Amino acid sequence: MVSAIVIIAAALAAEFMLGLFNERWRAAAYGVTLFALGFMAFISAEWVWAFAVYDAQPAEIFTAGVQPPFAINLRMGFPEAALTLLINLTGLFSALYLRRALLEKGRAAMAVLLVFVMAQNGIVLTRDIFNLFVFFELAVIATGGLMLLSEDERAVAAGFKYLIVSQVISAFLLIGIIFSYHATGVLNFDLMRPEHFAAAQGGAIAFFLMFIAVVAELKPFPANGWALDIYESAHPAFAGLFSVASAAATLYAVDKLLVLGGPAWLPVATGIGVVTFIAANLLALPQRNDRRLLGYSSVAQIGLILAVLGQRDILGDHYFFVAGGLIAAHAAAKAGLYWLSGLVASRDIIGWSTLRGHPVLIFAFVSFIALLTGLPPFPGFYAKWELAVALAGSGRYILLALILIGALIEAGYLFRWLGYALKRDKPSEEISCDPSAVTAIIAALAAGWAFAYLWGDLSAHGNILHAVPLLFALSFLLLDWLPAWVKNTVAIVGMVGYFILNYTDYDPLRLIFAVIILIGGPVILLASYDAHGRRIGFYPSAMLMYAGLTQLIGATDFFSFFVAWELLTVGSYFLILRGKHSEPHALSYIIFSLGGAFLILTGFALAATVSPLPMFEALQHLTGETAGWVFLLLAVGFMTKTAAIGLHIWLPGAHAEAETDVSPMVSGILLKAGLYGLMVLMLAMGKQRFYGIDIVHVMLWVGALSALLGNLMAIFEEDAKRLLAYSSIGQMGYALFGLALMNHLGWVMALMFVINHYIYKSMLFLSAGGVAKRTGTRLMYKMGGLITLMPLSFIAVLIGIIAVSGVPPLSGFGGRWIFYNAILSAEHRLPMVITFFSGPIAFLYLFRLIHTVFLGQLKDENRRIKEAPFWVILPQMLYVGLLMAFAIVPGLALRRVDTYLNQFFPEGGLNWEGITITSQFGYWSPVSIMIIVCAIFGSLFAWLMFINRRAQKVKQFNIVFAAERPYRPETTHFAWNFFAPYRKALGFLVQPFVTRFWETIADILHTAGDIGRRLYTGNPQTYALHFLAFVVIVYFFWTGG
Amino acid sequence: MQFDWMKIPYALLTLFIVINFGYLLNSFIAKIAARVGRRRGIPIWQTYIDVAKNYGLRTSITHGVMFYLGPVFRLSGGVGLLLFVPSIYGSSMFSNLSFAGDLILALYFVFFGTLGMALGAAESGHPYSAIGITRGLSQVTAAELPFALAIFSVALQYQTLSVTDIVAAQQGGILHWTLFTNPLAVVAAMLSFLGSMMRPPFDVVLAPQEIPIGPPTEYHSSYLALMQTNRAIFPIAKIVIYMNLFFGGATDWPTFFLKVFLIYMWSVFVGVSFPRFRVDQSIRWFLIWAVPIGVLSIVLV
Amino acid sequence: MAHLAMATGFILILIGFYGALTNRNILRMIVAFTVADSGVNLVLVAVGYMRGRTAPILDNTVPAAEAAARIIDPVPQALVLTAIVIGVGVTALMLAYSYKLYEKKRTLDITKHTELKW
Amino acid sequence: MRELYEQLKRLFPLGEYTEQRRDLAFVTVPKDHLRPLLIHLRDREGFTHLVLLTAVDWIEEGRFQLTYLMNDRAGKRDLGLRVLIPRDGAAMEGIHDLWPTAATYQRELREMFGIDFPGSPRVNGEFILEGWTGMPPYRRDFDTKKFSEENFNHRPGRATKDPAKHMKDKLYPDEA
Amino acid sequence: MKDELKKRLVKGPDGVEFEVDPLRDYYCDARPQVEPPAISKIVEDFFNWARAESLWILGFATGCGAIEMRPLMTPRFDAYRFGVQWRPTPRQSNLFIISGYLSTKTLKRVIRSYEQMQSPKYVMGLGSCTINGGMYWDSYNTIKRLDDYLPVDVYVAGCMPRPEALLAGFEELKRIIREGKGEGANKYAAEFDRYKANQKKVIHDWDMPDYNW
Repeated sequence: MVSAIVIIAAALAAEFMLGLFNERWRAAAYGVTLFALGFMAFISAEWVWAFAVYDAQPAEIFTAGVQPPFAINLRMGFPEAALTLLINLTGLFSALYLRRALLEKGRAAMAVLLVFVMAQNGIVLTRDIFNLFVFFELAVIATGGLMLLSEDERAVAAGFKYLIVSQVISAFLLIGIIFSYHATGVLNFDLMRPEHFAAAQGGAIAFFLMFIAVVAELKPFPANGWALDIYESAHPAFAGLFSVASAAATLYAVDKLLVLGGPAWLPVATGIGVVTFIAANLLALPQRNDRRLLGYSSVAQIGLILAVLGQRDILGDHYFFVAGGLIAAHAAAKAGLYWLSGLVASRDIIGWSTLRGHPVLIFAFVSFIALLTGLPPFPGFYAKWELAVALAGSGRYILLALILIGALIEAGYLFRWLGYALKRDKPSEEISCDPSAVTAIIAALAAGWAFAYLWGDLSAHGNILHAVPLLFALSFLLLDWLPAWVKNTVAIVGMVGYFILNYTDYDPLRLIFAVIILIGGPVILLASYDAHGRRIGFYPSAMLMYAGLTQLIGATDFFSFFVAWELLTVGSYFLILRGKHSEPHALSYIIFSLGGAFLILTGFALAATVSPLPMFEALQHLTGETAGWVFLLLAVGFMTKTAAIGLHIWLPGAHAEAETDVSPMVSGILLKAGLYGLMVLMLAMGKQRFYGIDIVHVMLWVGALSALLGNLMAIFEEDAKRLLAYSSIGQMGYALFGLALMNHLGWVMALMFVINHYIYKSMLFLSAGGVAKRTGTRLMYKMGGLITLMPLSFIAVLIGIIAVSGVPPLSGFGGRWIFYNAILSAEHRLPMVITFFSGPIAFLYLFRLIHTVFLGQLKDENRRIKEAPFWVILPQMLYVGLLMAFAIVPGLALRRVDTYLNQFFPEGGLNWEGITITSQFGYWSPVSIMIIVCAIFGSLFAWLMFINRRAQKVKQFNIVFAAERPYRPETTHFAWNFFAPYRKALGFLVQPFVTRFWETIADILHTAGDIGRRLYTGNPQTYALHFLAFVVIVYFFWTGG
Repeated sequence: MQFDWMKIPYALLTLFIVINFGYLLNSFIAKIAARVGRRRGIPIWQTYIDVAKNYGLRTSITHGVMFYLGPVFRLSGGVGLLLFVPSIYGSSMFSNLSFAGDLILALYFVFFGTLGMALGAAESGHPYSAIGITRGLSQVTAAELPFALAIFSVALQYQTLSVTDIVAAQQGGILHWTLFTNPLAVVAAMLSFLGSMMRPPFDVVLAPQEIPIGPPTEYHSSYLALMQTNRAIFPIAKIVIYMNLFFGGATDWPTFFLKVFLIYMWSVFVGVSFPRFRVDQSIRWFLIWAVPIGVLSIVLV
Repeated sequence: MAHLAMATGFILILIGFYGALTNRNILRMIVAFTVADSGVNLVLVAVGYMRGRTAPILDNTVPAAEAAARIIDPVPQALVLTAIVIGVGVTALMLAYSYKLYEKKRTLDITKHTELKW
Repeated sequence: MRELYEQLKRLFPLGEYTEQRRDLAFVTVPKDHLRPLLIHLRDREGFTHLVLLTAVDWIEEGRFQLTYLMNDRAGKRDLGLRVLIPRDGAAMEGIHDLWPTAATYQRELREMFGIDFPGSPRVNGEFILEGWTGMPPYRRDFDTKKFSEENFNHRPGRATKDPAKHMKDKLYPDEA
Repeated sequence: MKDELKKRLVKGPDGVEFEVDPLRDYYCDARPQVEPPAISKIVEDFFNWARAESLWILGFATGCGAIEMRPLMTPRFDAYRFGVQWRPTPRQSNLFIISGYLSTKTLKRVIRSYEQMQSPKYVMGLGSCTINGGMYWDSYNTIKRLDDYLPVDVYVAGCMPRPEALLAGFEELKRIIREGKGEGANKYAAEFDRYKANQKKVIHDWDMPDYNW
């Protein structure tokens, strides 16, 4: 094993060697640099290997052969090895990336780069405070030098600013060091003790000065203006290196200091970290320059890790796992993103859409964003989970809330950026594909995924990447070059196959969801055969969503449930994002979803700390106030997904703007995830009170209001798919209402809604999508009279609306019947009034859908359109058949569920004897109804047809029009603002209060960010003052608190 | 389960009785209205003649398949509604096809005809039809609400959804009627009743002067004849529900005829006394006056 | 004596910082920082001495085992030297930067070099 | 009204003045001065309302007389402005920009008299008549009887009587 | 012809241009057929009786006769007792009362409405204007003989006829119908070309299909 000091020695040797080189031997010099960095990385790697595999002991290296305090010593432990490896590898790939710049600037630049890497290594390795200072100063000087590599002219000023601020910082550091020495008598980390500082006069202040100076190197808010300028103007390779290496090293230095300072300093670190995290994310919101945005993000991430360092007291064994996970994610993502920014010509974040031409790079970009936001399977996710569990377990709720709020804001701007990159028009400039740069980026990408795998393996919860559905989904990334129909077949076969293999494992409740996901999903996928070409990106996203859903219903513990939740969220986000104009809607979707996910995370974390049991049992065993909190958090989280009123504003856009075959997926299937969550939650926990309020009662009201307002909004909608989307809000409100009734039939009704809603909403969305595809618009008043041209779509919609509106004999009626029976035994009566009202309103929007699209007057331009494509029609016809079948024999699905529910709600089941279904209050015979209605209908129809057998078929303008005649179909088709009287009477109910509320919040955040960032005036003197102010504020809080 | 095939002829018998009763009732009420205006009014057979005339027309036109289906849906709705509810309490002969479902079935089957009519009328492509439909649908959502509340209230009161059981509970004297045991629900339901009878003040749907009779503008000859038949059956079918729920049902045909007539007259009285509401006014009227009574009834029951 | 030196050091630091943060001229700022540097070094020297300990020579009188408690660590002295060296390095770098800045904008006014902000 | 006329006469070269009633008078106006006069009346004298715009065919003089009838609501008086324009190629400046309603009158005049109002909205479109291609029917040289006989089938047996004589014969047969 | 009725080029959503001819594409252009009576005489007699006893008048008024029709609804005349009632739409009406003079412009609307009524249908000409032009005998835009353009079953003379005369007219019409002579619609279909020629002679801008279904 090579001694760790060789790392530093190698760097020094290479530097001196470079000094000996002729100025013209640049290639050789570059070779030496690369070799040195590679060698340094190799040594670190060797150590990491030794620690990880052979369980080696940490090695102390005594310089000058003397024990401390008489000489400086270095240590190589596992964290040091990992960090130096990270630093050296980043250094190596940065050097690779910097090839052109280094060759241009010559050996001096290479030497400076080596100094920088060496200094960072030194910061990690050294156990001597003064030595730490020296390495810091070396890093400062090297940074100053490397800043000049940039092609950006402003980099000079940025470097100078850094020098000025670092002058002030180093003065603090030096004074702190010397006073610490004065207090403790030694300068060695291992020999100093927290007691020393406490005992000596001024010892605490000495430590404070030292600590604050080192922390300042972490760019805490607000003392970080200089760092942002550096990030913005430096060469991207160096910015990446600076963000990764110096952050990693300095964080470790802080970690070492915190051991010295003792537990009293942990809250200080946490406070600084969390404030920085939130503030930097907030300030990043209005940012449009990509590198500066990344700078803010770096600052935020480092703040988060600093906060984690401050939580080492509760993290225990997970400390390195969490902090390391965050550092690893940050490193791979930030290096990768900075390196990517070097390829993009535009400095505006919209310019990143140029990446779209390169599948690998765009995949890298997506991965990096996922790494940063802590999505599964990346290490940040594991870290987030452990951190949340630890924080919740020790009662640090406010901190957890703050971190999650910050993370949500971060996700906001990162996903906005992602949306721009994926959706905005590509700029004319092509990206520069420098092979060495691309190599570096691919290395970062590989590192990110390697970290993902590694952290999965280290995790106590098992590796996410080992889940079959996820692997199946990810495999589509590799298959993306295949034509769409092949992938579609693979997807269908895979899903159905998975179902066949696993369906026996599900209980009836889960089985219903499993059928909807794994059988219903492929049915919708049939429509995807209509797509031509390769449809890049569709299948990985769709399969990711289905994988998440599949894992969700298979999940038995909190962690895997949450993983599945996040996976389906991400998958559906990308799926929704595919729509033509869906970028803003996808963003609001992901933000609401992540917000909801964070609530769920908090709830799970709270619950998980109580008992290590499987999820269901753990939830069951919760008691007292915690139970109320958990229930509330989880309920709100799940209701975000079902788009309960108040949390619904993401849904209409997201569902309406999605592609034809995506809308049914996200509406018919994805929404069920929220319901499933609610069902599991309510089955496990029953009714919970939260400070005296019955949450389930509140949910009853929320469900009723969602049903009413969703439906009301739907009837005023001109856009067919938006109408259906609003209708989903209403339908989900109904289902929520059923669940919240908390009785047997309420649940049967909710489950019936789950099935029915899947069938008819998928059918209607496909139909509307097919029509929109043919007519080129989704505005219903622009259609009309399509019945003869698109008869099959019409039949689908007709059957759909009969089913939705609950008119016998179709299956919707069963839902209504069960609903009435359910409310008869419910406790609360007032919310029923609202649901009574919302039922007929559903009828209004459905009629509008069928009338304005298929009936009425056919427009000029639509005279020659054809029926929707076969593959879009096929699933619709399947659904028509299903609806009919389900109408005649609802028992097929419901009977088993009914029995299953007996164990939870023993009262009030249904009697399925014979052909009549009997409840406590009434009876219902679907077969008889169907036969009677068909008989009456059929005989009357035959009679009328017979009488009118010779009726003259007329055309659309052959109407009696007050002796005049219509001139244009547009002016004859009564469609726009169809329910004007309703608007007049009840339009006040659908004022967009909720939208305004969320918009105001977004506005406030943005404005706060925009005002806040004006703090950074660009003047180094201000920055230095910021630092001083920072010191004073922290000092004030430290002494005050 | 053994199906009693005799139910079919019995049901057809009920249908026959009710159709004739309906025709005569319509003429009779028109005659009453005429006498109030000091006219002689139409002959009592006029409705029969009109229907016969409409069947006797030699030509007809069609706008498409849904145009046929409109009246068929409409009449099926009327017939179905009639047959899903027992007409005469205690008579297995006139219990019709009520084995198929309970009150809720009847409540939702009302929409069957509405839906079909709306579809058929819309197929004609006539803007007046569409306007009439929006008015009708808008109004019916608000008008049905108090009725739904009343049904809920009554079901809660008797703890059953079976019409037969509800009637059974009201037997044994006039004071057992829901009218007296749960007056608020009855008031709410009777206000709602006004909205569903297409008489003033809630007849803006048809509005002959403004949107030539709204939805059926394009209907004629045998289509219209079917709808006239429905016009005879449907109000009665609807009234039968009211009668069974609130007014003790009927144990024989004379009582049936009398009660149906009296309940019908309620909407006639109101209709001749009040001018027409606009749709938004009637929606608000139902929400402000009828719904609170219904809410009160379900809270108090 | 040590206190006096320390006080002087702190005064120098304050003067230096004051100068660096109030002067707009880059060269003046650099000069101010060297003043502050001197102050820091002075403080280092003043604080680095610990009363009652001997010179850092390991011999029989001071066995290696007790050395840590008995001798004055020589490191602070070395530290000052190193700090001075580093200070010089940084100052040189700053001067080089100021040259570059001047070359670019033909001004040494620090407020004119604030394109990067927000 | 006469005061008004005197007052106006000082400002505009007005022609003949006819006082029909105390509150209704007509003034002849040269074609070119119509517009300023109308604006003056509308904005200064309170004649804010254009009651009608019509025409008379003075075929013997070869002129059309356009009558612009103005109403002063507050003053409860009407003033008619008469403009005489040549019959051949009859055209007049439109006043639809002063009163939008005038456009309708102008369409009517265009259709019935063939007086053109260049620039008036839809002035050349059909107004009341559909598919009329012949001479404008309100012109006095249009022979409506002849047109009727040529176009519409006549039912034989129609007799024309002098109404006065017929009624007299019928009611008072003795006085014959 | 209105611009809206002219042929036009339209671009479909798929970008393909095609021609739309409103008169062909938006209107049914079938000719009316002679509808034979029911095969059985008894049935036909029954229907004729029903038709006679259920006269539904199209609420379309031309000229001053409209005023004379209103009193029929009042208690004094009460036409309802004869099975007469007014319908707002031609589709449901059987009897078209031309209640006064017809300008050529109105004639066009009358023809359209008449053709939209379902057969058998009847026309009653009211007042001398419909008979021979009446006081508008020399007008440039009023037709003089209604039966040139529509098959008239009954004329009621007068200027205007009083409501009693109208009632008498109804009785006369009923008699005609009961006798099976109310075959105006079939006459119109049989002599369609003649009627159309007459109509087109006075309606110069014929911009609709020959038969308005």
